[in-house]
Amino acid sequence: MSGFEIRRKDDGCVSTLYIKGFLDAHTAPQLERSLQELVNEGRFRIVVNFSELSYISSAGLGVFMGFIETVRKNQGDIKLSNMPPKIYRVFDLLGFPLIYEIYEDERQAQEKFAGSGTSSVEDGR
Amino acid sequence: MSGFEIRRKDDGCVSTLYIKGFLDAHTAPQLERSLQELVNEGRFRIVVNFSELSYISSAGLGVFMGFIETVRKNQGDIKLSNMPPKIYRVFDLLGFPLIYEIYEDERQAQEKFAGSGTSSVEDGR
Amino acid sequence: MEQENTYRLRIPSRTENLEIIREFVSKIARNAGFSEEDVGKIQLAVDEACTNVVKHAYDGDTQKPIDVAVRLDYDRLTIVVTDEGKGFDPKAVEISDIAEYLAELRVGGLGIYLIRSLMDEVEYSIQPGVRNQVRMVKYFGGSPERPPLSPRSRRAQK
Amino acid sequence: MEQENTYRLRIPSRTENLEIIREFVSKIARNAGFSEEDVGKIQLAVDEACTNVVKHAYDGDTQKPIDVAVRLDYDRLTIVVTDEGKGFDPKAVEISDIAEYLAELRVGGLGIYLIRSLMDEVEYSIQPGVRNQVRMVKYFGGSPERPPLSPRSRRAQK
Ligand SMILES: Nc1ncnc2c1ncn2[C@@H]1O[C@H](COP(=O)(O)OP(=O)(O)O)[C@@H](O)[C@H]1O
Ligand SMILES: Nc1ncnc2c1ncn2[C@@H]1O[C@H](COP(=O)(O)OP(=O)(O)O)[C@@H](O)[C@H]1O
Repeated sequence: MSGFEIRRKDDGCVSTLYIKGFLDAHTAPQLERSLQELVNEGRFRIVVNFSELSYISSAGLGVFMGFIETVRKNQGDIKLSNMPPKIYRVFDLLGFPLIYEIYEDERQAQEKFAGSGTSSVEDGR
Repeated sequence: MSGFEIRRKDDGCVSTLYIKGFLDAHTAPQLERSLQELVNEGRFRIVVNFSELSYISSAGLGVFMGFIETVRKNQGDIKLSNMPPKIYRVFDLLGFPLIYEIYEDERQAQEKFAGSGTSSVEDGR
Repeated sequence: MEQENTYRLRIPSRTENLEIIREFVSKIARNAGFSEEDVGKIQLAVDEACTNVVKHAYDGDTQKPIDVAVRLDYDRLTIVVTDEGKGFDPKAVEISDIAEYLAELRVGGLGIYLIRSLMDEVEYSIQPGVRNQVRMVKYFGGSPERPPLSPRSRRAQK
Repeated sequence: MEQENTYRLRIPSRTENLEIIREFVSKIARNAGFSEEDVGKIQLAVDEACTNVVKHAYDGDTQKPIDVAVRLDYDRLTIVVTDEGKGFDPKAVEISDIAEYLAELRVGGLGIYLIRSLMDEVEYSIQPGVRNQVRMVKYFGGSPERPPLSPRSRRAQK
């Protein structure tokens, strides 16, 4: 299987998910679990780095829709970054740029949180 | 398409074919053309380097069978080298090691020709 | 669809098979000469249609079939996805305004909208329990009658 | 073959479609848990059977179908390749001694021998013009009754 993988990195109060491979109805539950974990731990400042994602279908897009309300209610956000053009086109087709902040680089997304947050990012990069 | 590619390198009287990708009934005619060219040019000392070959079916094996008589009648040979284990297993299953000399490295195959030949290999490596 | 230039796949309705379907369709579309961008659109549209079969047609019965037929004509690629499940009313699930729809942060309901956005022609034919079909067409070189619009411009047109 | 756990592919008999068939079969075998080595054997056996359909069944008519059905059971994978072409006599084309055969430097004739070497069970059923089938079985974890032999030892056994 071409498969799907998620790595997570916590930097102070910001968590970044690195998603890789094929995100479809078969693999979407993996992303759901990762986001659920973050929410359970009270980590609502989430960046998702798409640089290694090869494919996304609406089942994958739906996962973000499923968490955005909860996350925002808790003064957090899901910010997206490093989207390959192919992936961006799908987001754009559905008007997702109206709902989600999409950044070229994960650093920009992470810094947005640092700027707006009450607690500061600990990692000094 | 995953495709199939052939590169050719002439070193004195020895020609080496580098075959890459998927060699099946669809792509075998390409290999046939390359071998036919060599035969037409009177170049009968042939090494085939398999290092980048991902797949071979009997249609590919058949191409070598199709030229071996002509080539040997003309004091030449088709020697094979650098076979990935997966490819070697197919050759072995059919008993091809009884018919063809198979070398670990193309240099060994090329040198065999140099040793037995009337004209020497010009490239001084 | 007759046999001529038709490719058929019939497999159990499971999400793990979506990848097989995507590769099947992509390979045919690529060999037929579609650009990588169009291949991507076609495979996504077919994935969406088949995901819907898995999720909605059979109430989770993974033994039931998804049928994918791909036909190549000189000017177009036609894909028909068929299930024998419970069916639905395509009109009832249409999204008229995607921006409004998204603003409500609703989950799901995007698949059929995506299919319509990605393909040149989309047509449903529903016979519950017998044969529910979505027929999707992609023209070589794009459809002249339907230039691509972004969600924003589509919205502005109303 | 019934539908349960059965995967079907029906495509025009052209060499350019062999790749689609290989990927279809490989993916199913891999998902079912076969080792990469077994996946390789299965895809090669199926390629050989389908190559024969393209080359021999229809006298070059590329509109005619190749049918590939893959069925998963708890202990085995079964693949049936079907054509509706002219048929042949499998007994007449059997190679009894591969080393002798090769020594004659004959071209071709290796496909059916390969299929038999790669799979645990192989069975032909021929009805010319109606339905010619090769049925191939691979067991999970190898077939106990038929240990693998190299061509040399197979010869020595005689
Ligand atoms: N093949 C199908 N069988 C039964 N119902 C379907 C089928 N395809 C779509 N539907 C119905 O149409 C609705 C909208 O589908 P879609 O736009 O893909 O969004 P989602 O699947 O996320 O709900 C589904 O919720 C379902 O009720
Ligand atoms: N599906 C088929 N339809 C008709 N004839 C076939 C078929 N498969 C095999 N044959 C016959 O069996 C012979 C041996 O096949 P094979 O061992 O694959 O070698 P090759 O295809 O190189 O001749 C073929 O030459 C052909 O006459």
